[in-house]
Amino acid sequence: MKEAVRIQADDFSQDEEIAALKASSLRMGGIATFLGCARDFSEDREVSEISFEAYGSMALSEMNQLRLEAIEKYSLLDARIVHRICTVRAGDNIVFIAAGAEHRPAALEACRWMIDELKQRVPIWKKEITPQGDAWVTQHP
Amino acid sequence: MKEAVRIQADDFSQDEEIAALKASSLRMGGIATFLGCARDFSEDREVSEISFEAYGSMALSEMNQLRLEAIEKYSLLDARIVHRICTVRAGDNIVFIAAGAEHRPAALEACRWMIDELKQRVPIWKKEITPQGDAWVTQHP
Amino acid sequence: MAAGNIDMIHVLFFGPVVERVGINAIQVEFKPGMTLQQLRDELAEKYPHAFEIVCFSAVNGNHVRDLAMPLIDNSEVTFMARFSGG
Amino acid sequence: MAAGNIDMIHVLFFGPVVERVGINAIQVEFKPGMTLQQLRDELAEKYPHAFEIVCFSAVNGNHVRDLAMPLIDNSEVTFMARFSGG
Repeated sequence: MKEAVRIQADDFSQDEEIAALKASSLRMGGIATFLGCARDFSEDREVSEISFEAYGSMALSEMNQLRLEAIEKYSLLDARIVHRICTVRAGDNIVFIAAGAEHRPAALEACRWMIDELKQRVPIWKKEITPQGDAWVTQHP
Repeated sequence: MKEAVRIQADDFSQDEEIAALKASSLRMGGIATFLGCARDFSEDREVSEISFEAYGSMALSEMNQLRLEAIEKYSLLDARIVHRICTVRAGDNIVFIAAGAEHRPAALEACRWMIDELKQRVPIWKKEITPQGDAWVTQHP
Repeated sequence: MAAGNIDMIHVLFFGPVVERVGINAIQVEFKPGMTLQQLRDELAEKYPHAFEIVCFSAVNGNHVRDLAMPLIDNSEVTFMARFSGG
Repeated sequence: MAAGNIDMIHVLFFGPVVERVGINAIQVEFKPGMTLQQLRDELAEKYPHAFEIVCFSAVNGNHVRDLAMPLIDNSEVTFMARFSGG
């Protein structure tokens, strides 16, 4: 089974991730997930692709830490975090977060907390690739 | 493509549902999902299976209404609701909710709102099947 | 009311209510001016154990919270226990 | 300090900061008692345009908020722009 926290170039399967999450406990009544995708910005700006770079070792250790904190804080049965580091186009998957708990409020709250925290503390940067050139995103949207 | 709102006996695939949700717009930056599963209660009570019954026509119309209200209320790009009506065992999927929006807060809030509302207004009942007999669940857990 | 036909209200029960009523559908004679409250009272008297757990009513598949609502003939009425889906 | 060896601080840059510094890693001579703030000031003077967007610092892969932290030789130090992952 794949690791619960991963940084990878390849796409991932929600079905596989959920199956892996569920495998950890039969007491899981609620699973909340968040999937971040590349939006098509072409109406506002001509962004054709988005490219990600990470401080890999730190990003992975922050994501692992984040998962453990979420499990502790929300009494989760399990959690998973996958972030792609590669170049993506509109509609492509970027990040996947899943939280499994006995009951739904903990799963839903933990999922939200993890994606919010990931954005705050995991060293990953996004570059927008346009016909006019590339530009790093230096402010949160 | 499958309907966005369904009541069915068969299991569903998250990958398929997410692909269908994404197909509606390339401007979808965040997708939040909730998956409700049958918990193994065997430590507390000997529940071996859970069986669902619905007032089918009303349940489907309430679920469709709920989806439209969520899309309106949270400016979603799309949403999906699938509920199984059948007999399930520990770990089996019961309900799936997905909300897709341009940004994550709307997707996360809408997902939570839909599962909370579904439990309040969609006429579906759960029966616990134990070695000692069957019992309808008449109170929310 | 058509000659020879008695207009009816079609009452459906589901899940925990069926178990207490013993049957999942009954027909009740429609009386002009009849309200949902009157129908409910009539049935609650007949099936008191079932109506202990009735929380919600629907007419033709729509939630109805105001029991003063007048019924029309051939309506499909449901008295339901608290939901436990999801 | 071993004879003939100069102890170093290994400074890494990523993403938008690399673009402004022009290189993704530099070595800075370690001076005993040196703090993260002193290192930052030294580099900010050299790369003012890059340090305009620096928001976070990490030492050996851990976030450090207190810049008064003394550094030890051979540390891996990173000055990072606001994150935009997720």
